[in-house]
Amino acid sequence: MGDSMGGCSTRDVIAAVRAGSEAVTEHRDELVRLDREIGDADHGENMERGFRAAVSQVESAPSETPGAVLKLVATTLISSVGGASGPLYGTAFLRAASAVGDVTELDGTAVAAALQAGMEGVTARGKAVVGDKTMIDALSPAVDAAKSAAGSGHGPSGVLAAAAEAAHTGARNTEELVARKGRASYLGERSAGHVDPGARSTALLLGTFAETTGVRR
Amino acid sequence: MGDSMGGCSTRDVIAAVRAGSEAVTEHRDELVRLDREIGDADHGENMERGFRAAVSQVESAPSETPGAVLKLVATTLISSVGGASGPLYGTAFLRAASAVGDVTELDGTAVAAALQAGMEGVTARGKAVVGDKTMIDALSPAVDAAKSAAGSGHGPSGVLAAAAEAAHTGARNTEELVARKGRASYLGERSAGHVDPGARSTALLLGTFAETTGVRR
Amino acid sequence: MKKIVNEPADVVAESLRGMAAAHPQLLRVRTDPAVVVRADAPVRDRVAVVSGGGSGHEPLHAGFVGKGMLAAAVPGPVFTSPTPDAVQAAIGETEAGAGVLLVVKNYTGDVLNFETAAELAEVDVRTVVVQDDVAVEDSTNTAGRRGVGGTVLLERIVGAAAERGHDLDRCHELAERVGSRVRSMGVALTAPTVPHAGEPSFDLGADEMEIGIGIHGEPGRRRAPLESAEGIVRRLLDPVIEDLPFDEGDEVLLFTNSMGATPLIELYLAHGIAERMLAERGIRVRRRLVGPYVTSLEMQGMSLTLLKLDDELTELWDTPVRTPALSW
Amino acid sequence: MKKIVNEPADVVAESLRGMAAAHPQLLRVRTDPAVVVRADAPVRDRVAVVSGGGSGHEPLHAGFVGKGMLAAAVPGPVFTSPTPDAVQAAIGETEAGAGVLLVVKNYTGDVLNFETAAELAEVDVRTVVVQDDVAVEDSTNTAGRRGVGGTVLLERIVGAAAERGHDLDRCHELAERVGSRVRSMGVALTAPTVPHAGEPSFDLGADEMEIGIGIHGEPGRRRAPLESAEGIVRRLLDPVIEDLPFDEGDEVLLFTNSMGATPLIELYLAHGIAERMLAERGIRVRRRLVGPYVTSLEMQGMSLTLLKLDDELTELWDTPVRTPALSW
Ligand SMILES: Nc1ncnc2c1ncn2[C@@H]1O[C@H](COP(=O)(O)OP(=O)(O)O)[C@@H](O)[C@H]1O
Ligand SMILES: Nc1ncnc2c1ncn2[C@@H]1O[C@H](COP(=O)(O)OP(=O)(O)O)[C@@H](O)[C@H]1O
Ligand SMILES: [Mg+2]
Ligand SMILES: [Mg+2]
Ligand SMILES: [Mg+2]
Ligand SMILES: [Mg+2]
Repeated sequence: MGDSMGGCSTRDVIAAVRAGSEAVTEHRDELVRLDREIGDADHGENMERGFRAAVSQVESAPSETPGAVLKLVATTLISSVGGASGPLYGTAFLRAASAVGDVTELDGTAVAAALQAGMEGVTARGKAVVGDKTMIDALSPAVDAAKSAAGSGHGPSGVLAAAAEAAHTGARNTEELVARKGRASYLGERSAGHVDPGARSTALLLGTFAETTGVRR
Repeated sequence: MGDSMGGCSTRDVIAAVRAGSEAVTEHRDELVRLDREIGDADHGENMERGFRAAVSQVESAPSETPGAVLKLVATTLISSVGGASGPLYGTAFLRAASAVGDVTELDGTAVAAALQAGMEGVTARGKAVVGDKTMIDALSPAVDAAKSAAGSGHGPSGVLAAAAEAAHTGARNTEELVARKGRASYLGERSAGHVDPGARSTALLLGTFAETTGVRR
Repeated sequence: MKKIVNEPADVVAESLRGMAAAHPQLLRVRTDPAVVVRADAPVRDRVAVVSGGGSGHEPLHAGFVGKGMLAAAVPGPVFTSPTPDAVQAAIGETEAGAGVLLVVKNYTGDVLNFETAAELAEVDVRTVVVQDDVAVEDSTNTAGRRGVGGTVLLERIVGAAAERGHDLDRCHELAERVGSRVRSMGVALTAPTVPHAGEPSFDLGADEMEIGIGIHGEPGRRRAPLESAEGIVRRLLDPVIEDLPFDEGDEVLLFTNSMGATPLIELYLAHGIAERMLAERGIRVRRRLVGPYVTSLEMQGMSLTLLKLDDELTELWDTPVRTPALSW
Repeated sequence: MKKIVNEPADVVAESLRGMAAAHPQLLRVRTDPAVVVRADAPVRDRVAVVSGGGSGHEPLHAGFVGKGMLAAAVPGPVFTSPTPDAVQAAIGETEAGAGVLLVVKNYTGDVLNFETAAELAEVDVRTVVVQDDVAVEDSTNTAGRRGVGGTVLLERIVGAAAERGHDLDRCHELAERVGSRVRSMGVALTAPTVPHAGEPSFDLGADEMEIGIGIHGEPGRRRAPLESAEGIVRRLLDPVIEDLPFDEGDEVLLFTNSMGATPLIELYLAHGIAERMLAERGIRVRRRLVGPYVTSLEMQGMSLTLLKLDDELTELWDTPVRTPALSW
């Protein structure tokens, strides 16, 4: 994946949201299937509904800054997803929006800070820690990787690429875990042997964001 | 099938009822299956329940005449079977009981008369005619055969053997018929291709009665 | 066979025991023969409305025993009509000087057994035979139309009339009137499994439905590919409307019934479609009933019933009722 | 997938339309966001008891909207919690000067979404979280016990208190009291099929049952060979009794619930067994509820719920209620 020092504009963020929506639509059945194994078979449906709504909001109301786009995505997810993932992803985007403020371009450090703030938002609401078999298991290593990529001077696409790779590994590693949060926790030991749907969607989104950002540069 | 001119005693009638009960128990699943195809899957269950009850009644209350046994069977069937077959078989036995009066032994003519009276009872209640795909399609040829066997001097076991054979043929021939009475009639043309459960149970009972009477002589 | 049962032969008796335990204020259960009777029966000088039939259609009939509806119900074995002595016992428990009205669904077994009981009864007994199922098109070459969903509406309205003190003549006339104005049709998405049979009553492909079914796991008149809710509702509603026929301007009660395993979320959805289709034809829905009231064990499917109302029927429908399954 | 539906995505909206058509006297339905509201809401100076959650559990919750129970219900998509703005809309439609009590089943999604709504509300809002499912044994390493059957009992009793004019403090205290005294456990014989998923939520062998299931098609804690009704009831009742624990001499409400496709004939049978087992332990059943009230689409199975009564709870239970699904 190539890297570039170019900042991430409002238009880039919108493109990323659009690509994220296409990705969850494309992977809808996979996410439903994962959630069917250890949950209630709706995660793909929830994510598709939420991101479709987000895209339509973002496209109809012109936002001036990356932060404004992220905030609109946040409130749309909150008011259209429901379930556990709605408030959690919603809070993540909300905190990310606050973290970036009203700058008009995001650099690598800003992207890493946004991810970190997003993760803190999920933790604040959901109280999950690493190892609980949730989206945190993708998000937490992603934040670490993003911070270190930003620290070594990478721009947004490099930061996101690092984050995405870490998130993918983190998601894959949820397979062996016993869930301690969310619906899957009711299964006890039987939750092991399946990838967590929320961790998978986190990795999927980050991968898509990284690709879009990389491609557009 | 051998014949004998010996009369049919009270004890013989009781033995026949007992054998009839064993036969419907043994063929319970077959009768359920036939009724499952074109009815409501209970004919075997109904017949088993009714004849078990009849045997227990007949064995506990000593009857003095064949007619008294037949009457007890009739009332027990009426009060323990329900469905269409309960009142129909019940009426058949009731009319047969009246037909034989209080003689202590039945000869061939008496058996044929009992069968005829029984069939008239079924017709009176159920209004079915030959070809409607009901027990009448077994009973009616059985009565004809019984009368002619009695006419040519056969005793009870010969009369019953002739009746049974005709009933078997009659039952088998119901397969091609379209039902016009009972539950199977709701199926219209789709009722063709299946043997009528009530015709089958009639043939089964007559066959068993013939065998018991033949064997005991 | 996936069922919560002990011995298949004991299902009805054990179920009635649970029912007695569940509703001590509303009813009592007599066993051997099995009869479910209003807690306060016999009710002096009131016509006793008595119904019954094979079990497996719950809440029909025992769930409708109580104030404003049935005086007693006679539950037979699963899908098998009760015997005359059970019907006689119900008559004996409820007759209170004003006679008995027997509500019988038109099946050979039910008709024969109730007929025998009526003949043997020494009190004033009238019978109404419900035959509302338009799926049976040809009544000459069949046992005649089956009694299905319309039975509940008839039991409620005649039960209300009896509660009010109307005499046997009047109750019987009302029963005939409801019978002449009510029509139904049903569809199955899956087959029921009779406990003593242990396997489904018919085999239906994953994408098939059975149209014009009765309530006993008898196969319907024809099989068709599964359709959308719109298609299914239209296939039920059109023949019902055209049969009576129901005309523009008519006021009706619309009863959307689950055959058992079709859940409320689907049933309300279907009900909404039926309301819309009736509105499009100018038929005015004035009362409704939506729920699993005339079922066929765990069969998936539904039926639609239309009753053409008049002022008296509407007014009787609205009077208080207090039974396990219907209460207002 | 055998369902009476049109587009899977429209199931909830279309079902609510049918519900509105079916019960014009009892409730009205607001769409976008979807909220089901008592016909006479807001009711002045009465605490508004509001509940909600994913759809697919009908009649829970919308079927309990009406006099003596819920002021409003907020139905989410199938098996998915509604969003905060829908909850806010319900609060807005029903708050009438005495505050709002939110009844939330303990699932991460429900808790988070209702919590957000409560934070944003500008009126007096309290929340009770129902967590009565004893199948979740370990609350530290899980999302905590789920809210299941007990929810209905709580909604009824708190709804009765609100109807009577008790203030928010008192209603909240009662809700907590019911919550602390109610326990449930469920079993599945088949899996439900979520419309948008199109296939059963779990695979269960022909002779298997899933014990300790929730109401969302989540698999249970363990799988076991199918047993007789005696065995099934004992497996549900024993852990429920031992958890609180319920003791000899306790007076209880026994709620025998169908998960959807288990028919009444089986449910009453199971209920009778539970009553007998409780009697054997000297636990006195004073009130009962038997029926499909907290369902999981077309899942076969059942749950048992026990509530330890006291005089006040019993008395509130008995007060009049008038909703689509509960009425007396
Ligand atoms: N407490 C929590 N903290 C972080 N993530 C969670 C938590 N609970 C659930 N999740 C995530 O949410 C995902 C499920 O989302 P979804 O299926 O849309 O909602 P629901 O569980 O309400 O059906 C899980 O796979 C998990 O990653
Ligand atoms: N009107 C009738 N006349 C003669 N026999 C009839 C009539 N109706 C039904 N039967 C017989 O009854 C049989 C079905 O009996 P059964 O299954 O026990 O009762 P049900 O139909 O009430 O379930 C049919 O196979 C048929 O032979
Ligand atoms: Mg989920
Ligand atoms: Mg039959
Ligand atoms: Mg039958
Ligand atoms: Mg969900």
